[in-house]
Amino acid sequence: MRKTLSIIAAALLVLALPTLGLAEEEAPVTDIAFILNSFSFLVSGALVMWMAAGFAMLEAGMVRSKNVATICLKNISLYSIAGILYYLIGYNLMYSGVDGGFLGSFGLWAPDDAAALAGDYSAGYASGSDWFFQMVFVATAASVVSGTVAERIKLWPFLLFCVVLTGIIYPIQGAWSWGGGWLDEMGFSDYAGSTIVHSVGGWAALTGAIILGARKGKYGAGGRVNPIPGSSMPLATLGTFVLWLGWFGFNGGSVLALGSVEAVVEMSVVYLNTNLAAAGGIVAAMIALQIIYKKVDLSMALNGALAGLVSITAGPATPSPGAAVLIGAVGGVLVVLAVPLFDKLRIDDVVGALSVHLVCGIWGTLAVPFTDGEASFLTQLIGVISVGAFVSVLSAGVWLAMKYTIGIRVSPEEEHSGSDTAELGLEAYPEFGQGSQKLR
Amino acid sequence: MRKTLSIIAAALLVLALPTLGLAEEEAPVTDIAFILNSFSFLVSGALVMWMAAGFAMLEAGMVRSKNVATICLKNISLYSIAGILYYLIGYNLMYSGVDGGFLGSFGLWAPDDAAALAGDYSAGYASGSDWFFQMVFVATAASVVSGTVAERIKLWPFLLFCVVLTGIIYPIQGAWSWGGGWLDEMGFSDYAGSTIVHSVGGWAALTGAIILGARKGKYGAGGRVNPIPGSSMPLATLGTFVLWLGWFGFNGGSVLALGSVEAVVEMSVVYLNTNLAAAGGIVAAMIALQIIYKKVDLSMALNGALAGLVSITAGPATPSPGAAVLIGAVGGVLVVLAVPLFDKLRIDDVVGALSVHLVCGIWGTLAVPFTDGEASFLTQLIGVISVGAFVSVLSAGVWLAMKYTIGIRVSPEEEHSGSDTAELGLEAYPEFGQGSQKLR
Amino acid sequence: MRKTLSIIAAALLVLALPTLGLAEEEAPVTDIAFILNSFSFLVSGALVMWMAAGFAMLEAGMVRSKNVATICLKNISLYSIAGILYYLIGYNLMYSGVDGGFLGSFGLWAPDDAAALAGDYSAGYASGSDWFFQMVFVATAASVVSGTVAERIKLWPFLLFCVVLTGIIYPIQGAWSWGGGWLDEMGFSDYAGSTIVHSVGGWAALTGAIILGARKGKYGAGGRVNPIPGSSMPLATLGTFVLWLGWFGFNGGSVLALGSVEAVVEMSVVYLNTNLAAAGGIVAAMIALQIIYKKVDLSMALNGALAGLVSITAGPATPSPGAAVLIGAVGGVLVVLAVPLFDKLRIDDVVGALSVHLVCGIWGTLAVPFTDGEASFLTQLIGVISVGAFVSVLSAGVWLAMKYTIGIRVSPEEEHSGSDTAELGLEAYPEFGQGSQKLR
Amino acid sequence: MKKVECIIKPFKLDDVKGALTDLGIPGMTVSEVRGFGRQKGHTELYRGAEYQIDFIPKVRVEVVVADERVPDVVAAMQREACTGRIGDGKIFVTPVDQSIRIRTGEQGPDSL
Amino acid sequence: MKKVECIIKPFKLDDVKGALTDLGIPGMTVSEVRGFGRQKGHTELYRGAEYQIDFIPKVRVEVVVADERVPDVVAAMQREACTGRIGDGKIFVTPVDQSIRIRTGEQGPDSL
Amino acid sequence: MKKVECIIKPFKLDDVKGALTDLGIPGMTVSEVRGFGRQKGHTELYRGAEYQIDFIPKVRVEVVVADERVPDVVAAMQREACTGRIGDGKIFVTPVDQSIRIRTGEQGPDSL
Ligand SMILES: Nc1ncnc2c1ncn2[C@@H]1O[C@H](COP(=O)(O)OP(=O)(O)O)[C@@H](O)[C@H]1O
Ligand SMILES: Nc1ncnc2c1ncn2[C@@H]1O[C@H](COP(=O)(O)OP(=O)(O)O)[C@@H](O)[C@H]1O
Ligand SMILES: Nc1ncnc2c1ncn2[C@@H]1O[C@H](COP(=O)(O)OP(=O)(O)O)[C@@H](O)[C@H]1O
Repeated sequence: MRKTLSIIAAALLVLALPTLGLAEEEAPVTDIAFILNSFSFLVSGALVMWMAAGFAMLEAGMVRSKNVATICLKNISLYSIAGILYYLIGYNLMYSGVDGGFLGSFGLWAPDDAAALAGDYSAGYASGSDWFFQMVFVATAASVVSGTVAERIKLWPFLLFCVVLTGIIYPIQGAWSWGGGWLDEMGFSDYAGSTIVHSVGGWAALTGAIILGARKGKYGAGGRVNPIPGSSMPLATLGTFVLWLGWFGFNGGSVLALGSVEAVVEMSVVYLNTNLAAAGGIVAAMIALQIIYKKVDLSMALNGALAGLVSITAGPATPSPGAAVLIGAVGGVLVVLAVPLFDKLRIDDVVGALSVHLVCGIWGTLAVPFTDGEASFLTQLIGVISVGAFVSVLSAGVWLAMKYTIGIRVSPEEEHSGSDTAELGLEAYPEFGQGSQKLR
Repeated sequence: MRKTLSIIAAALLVLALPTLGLAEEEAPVTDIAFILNSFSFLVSGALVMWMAAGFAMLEAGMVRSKNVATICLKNISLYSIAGILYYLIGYNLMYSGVDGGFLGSFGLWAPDDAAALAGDYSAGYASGSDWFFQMVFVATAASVVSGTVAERIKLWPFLLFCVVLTGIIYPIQGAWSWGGGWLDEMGFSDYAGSTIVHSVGGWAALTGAIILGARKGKYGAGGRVNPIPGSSMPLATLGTFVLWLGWFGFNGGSVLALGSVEAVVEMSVVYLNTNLAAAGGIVAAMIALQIIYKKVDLSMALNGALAGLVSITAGPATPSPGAAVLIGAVGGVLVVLAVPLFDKLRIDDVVGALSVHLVCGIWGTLAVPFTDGEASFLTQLIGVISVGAFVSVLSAGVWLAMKYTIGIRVSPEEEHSGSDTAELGLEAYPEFGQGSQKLR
Repeated sequence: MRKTLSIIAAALLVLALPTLGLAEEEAPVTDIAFILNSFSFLVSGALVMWMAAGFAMLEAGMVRSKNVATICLKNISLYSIAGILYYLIGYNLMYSGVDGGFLGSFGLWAPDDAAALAGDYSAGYASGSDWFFQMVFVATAASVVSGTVAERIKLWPFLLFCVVLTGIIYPIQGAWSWGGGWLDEMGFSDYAGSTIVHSVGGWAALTGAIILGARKGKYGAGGRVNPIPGSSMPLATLGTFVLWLGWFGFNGGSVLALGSVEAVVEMSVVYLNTNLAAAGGIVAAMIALQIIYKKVDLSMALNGALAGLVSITAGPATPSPGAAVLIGAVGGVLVVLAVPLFDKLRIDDVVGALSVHLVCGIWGTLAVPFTDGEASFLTQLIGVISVGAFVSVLSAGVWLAMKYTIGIRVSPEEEHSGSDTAELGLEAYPEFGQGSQKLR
Repeated sequence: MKKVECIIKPFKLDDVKGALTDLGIPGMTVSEVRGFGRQKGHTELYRGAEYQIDFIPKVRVEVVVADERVPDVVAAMQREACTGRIGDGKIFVTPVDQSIRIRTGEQGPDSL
Repeated sequence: MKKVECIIKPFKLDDVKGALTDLGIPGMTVSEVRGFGRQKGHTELYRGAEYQIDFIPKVRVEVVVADERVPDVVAAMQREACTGRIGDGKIFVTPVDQSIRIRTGEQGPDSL
Repeated sequence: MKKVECIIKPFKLDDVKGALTDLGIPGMTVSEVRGFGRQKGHTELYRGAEYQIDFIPKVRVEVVVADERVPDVVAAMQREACTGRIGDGKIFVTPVDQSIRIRTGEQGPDSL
């Protein structure tokens, strides 16, 4: 359980100071630990916030130029919406009074540090720093969705879905595990959210992609798959690098403490394992691509790096460096196999988010018991399935409700001319390609 | 007053440790506080430095492709110039011996940490860390100018203006408040610089835009406004994300301390309010755009996020989360209204910097008393007006002096063919659009 | 010697706490120092990792659009390979049991923090944090190579070279100085790696460029140099900004400690000198360009900033701010002169990496004695030459071995059509320029 | 010989290309153009100002063929490019005096 | 029918378009081209080497019109595109045998 | 007058331009086109699916010249653009009724 964990960490810190005698009574040490724990949340949270930019660039590079401005707007606005919703209902729904149950309470969140300011540092960190760190995770789940359903979904219905996802769906399933609910009590282990964040985004995206249908022209008669290349590979690469950097905050910050030697040792291991898993993911993907296709498709190799990152996220603290490389490498290969598979199923996933976040999210969660003796394969499976079922059913409900009321898909004409002129009234690259300003 | 504030914070830290008895005599805590305060300046300063990249990308995305390389060069060189000038004269002019007056002293700055190295940590932080953090703020003010006057100003005169702005104009008005001058004594409150940084850039930009005139073709007969779309919306989006991230350092570092529980609690509040104000800014701007134009112009929505950030900057520590959303949201709507207004006045602002930094800088400063009981509306107004008058008069003087000597505007032919080939001798995108390498 | 240095720093911390009496026995302070030292490695390491993205963007902007995807893939995969190889052999080869000699031992690296977890913090930092910080430096050296040999080298042979460079060549020469080998014993001084990282990359790149030959069409009859402009100046600018930001981690983290007032004072000086040297580099380069060419070539000005950064890297802690500006400025001018010189020698360096990393790496190393009384010019020269000779000979051996077996250069036809379609099977910008999707 | 050239909606390119290859036309040249005509462009919005884009992206397909093939080619182009909606485009037939294949120097219809 | 085609400076496009629509010409086709002629290109600088850009961006405007309209169209183009400076461009008139509107199948001048 | 137009491989542009200027041809117009012909495009790969790129980048060079210069121009184009490999391209000669220099109003061959 997320919150408890850091309190334990703070307690460990105290225990780790034998020369101080009655450690529990010593203010100064806990004082520093409180500062360091909070600062770790802020710095890590800022890195995770940066992942929103990574998703934006990755997706902007993987859609066609006529939809680039729209995907940029979706990404920056979904991050904003996630923050507001998590303040309005999400945080308390996830963390306030779950007590082994299924959800917390409703109500606005507000920072409360009276105890700490009065000299009682037992909370372990500033409440605002914790909120900030938790909030950026919500946005990540929503970012996953935007990539999959790009190039054909209407702007406002998409944002409405994000409201429900970040305000209701994510917090409730989060309450089960990180909030101290029933899954946590069962011993489900998901360090930084392979299931709780990435698969959640994946399931929501999967139902969306199915209900929305494929982009026009993506699938031809007789099982033909027509590739629709993305408009800018350097932007996609930049996005991947941004995500990789942000992931140090995502996994490293999930130590939930910095105020003890134990915490910083663990954080160091998490950083290096995160890095090695990503490295394993991209190298394995490249080798697989070379063998299968005789060419090394960059767009898929980038997915390989992200696959490694998602795969290690459920348990970055326990593997040895070598095991981290392997866990990531399996993820990298899975992505190379999963992308054409989804195409065979005619599920149109513009950026490969299903293969990366859903498939590898599941793999990463199930791989935890290999290196963590306390995790059980069965419990992990129960976690994966219950979260998957819950998110899929609710998401499908929301998508369908919108489909038959306000509509979720742009008209065929708008799809052909691109969402940018249709919904935003501008072009991403007016002077290039088909841009209207070329002749000025 | 900026410097004093952190000394107070260091003092607070000491007071906050009751169990230690004669707190003022305890070296170890102050030792750690010194380290943490300095480290906060360095990390926050690095984030603010990153904002220079954000301005570069935002502006590169908002100008036409024929001026993209020039705007990149301006942004990276103005950041460099700001650093050198702040070392040569700016820092001491702003902080050394202001004593309630109008300016400090002239002279090179040099780091001096002899006291701290000798065991006296009362300075609160390493002098170099403070200089670094203050320096990056200067550059921000200059970045604001470059966006407004883009696409028509000559390179070297622009850089000359930056020399005066960062070496003289900014430091003098900064001395009034953060340097402990007369405005500070009156109780003027501007936490991280809505007025002191953003409006200062805004006033300098406004006078520049007026004296320089609009880009050719921007305004037609009969009040017609001809839009000149920017060349790359994903770059503009990236720039906005970079600025958003950097703003955590901008506002969060302005706590000016990390070495106490009070400081880290305040920093947590500042981070989350900064984030929520930006979120409020973009969401409000999007809704306003949808209502007014029936389409959600991305370039303006991005301005909305920045508007929220500028608006909260004057007082990010006092609002509740909900108030932060509202303060940002008002900024977001202001921008949507201000951009066409400036166009009606035929003041040609290429990236919307006046609406974002000047208008919302004023709004943010005046909004402080709503959530901060110690601030007075009248004092805030006096600060806004006096800084505005000072900066406008000096800036106009510099612009006019250059206009009638070396000239500030490129020739009409150069403006038509673009500054990139005229002043830099290269093209930003030689293989795309009108690029000369397309036929190779 | 790198590792020792930080142990000294930790010791200094203890000495700096006179009021605590028997400082060496006090657990709490060392505890905090251990945490802070490790955290500095992690945060700084993350910033250096980010430099990999900077190289990727810089190089993507400086190659032609037909090779952009390939250069992106090379950059992200070489970073990954560097991490895996440094784990497999590099780290121990560089740091384990060098003892004044020429190389360490072979064997997998594994984190080991048993002592610290048992309460003995004398290691000074978590082993994983140190590994992480060292690892990102290896990748930097390899990134230098990719830029020089771009647009004509085959993908897999290039990556094979990176394996040898990051697994063998870099660690062995690194052992000589940072690993505590013979160069360190002589008193060779290279704070963050002007020679050990940047020149190493430079020598490897130089031999590669010579053995590989120039790009087709780069040099004409009669000494004619045909410029081959890069495809995107804003990407090159972004890359430069990213590198600049990352360099704070590169140099600042090389203090190797944060747990003492001395360390944070030094780190502050390093940050500001790093910034001022970069500023000096770009401003000097711009002035030189204006004088020589009457135009300010952005691509070269960007190199000027990087030149300043490389120049200060060998000794960022000792210069005064003014000296830092000058050291950087000399670097900036050197680059402006060196780029056409390499062209005259018909050594085709696509991004100017030789001028930046090799020339300024040498300059920076030799400049250390100007501000650091403990460094000797002769020893610095011996270091530069011995490292240069070692790396050049080994690199040339590897390049030649590959050239006469698997081949290192793409076929002329592939070079004409671009590596992207030839080796990756995709285009970086399918909808722009010559992109195949323009007519869709 | 004649050059038959059509200005069509971009998404019709594949169909026209397919029909021409079905006719056995071995080569053609395609270029991007902007059209102005009865079909009106769209309105764009940027920074609070709306404006009209007059020029619409079109594709030009050019084939040089022997005189006797002209009717077939024209018919195929018209059939494939037609959506019945405004802006479908035009077909123009113009005379060609001579044609040479660069590689071989062949002339006339043989060179096509 | 004739095709009247002009190669002009890009910033003259709006004027030429305006004059043609004023003449009642309902459609035209525009494309980006590069011109080489008396007007010389500019010098660029990259990484210490200067080089000459020979080709200058131009715009080509093509209108197919009935024979009797040719003089008006040519006159309008020349008037509007002329700046009196080198590089103003050319107007070429070429024969068109046939013209078809794809949407309706109309032929000849009616199809324009 | 005639228009001589060639569709060539892009990297031959410099040679053709050089040969034409050597012939004293003072101007020409160049544009990017896509060719479809005997030369087959390449295969691309994206996200696990391979596909064929049919259209190959080509450059079109157009010169309008007096009738008597046509053979020289055609010969120069063919000589310079020829690599002997498939896809070298075509030269087409078409009639031009009239030519006007916009700047001066000169007509006919003088205007070229
Ligand atoms: N007179 C003309 N000369 C050259 N091109 C023309 C002419 N008229 C139309 N076109 C081209 O044909 C395209 C379609 O014409 P338009 O009037 O929009 O619709 P329609 O083909 O249905 O009549 C235009 O976009 C333009 O490119
Ligand atoms: N013989 C020609 N054939 C085709 N296009 C030509 C010819 N001569 C000139 N042009 C085109 O006309 C443009 C203008 O010609 P130029 O010689 O520069 O100036 P001017 O029009 O004043 O004589 C050129 O850039 C080129 O596109
Ligand atoms: N009938 C045609 N009409 C117009 N353009 C053609 C025709 N045939 C070929 N082309 C152009 O000439 C180019 C070269 O033709 P291709 O058949 O590939 O080789 P070759 O020139 O060696 O016969 C094509 O890419 C196309 O642009």
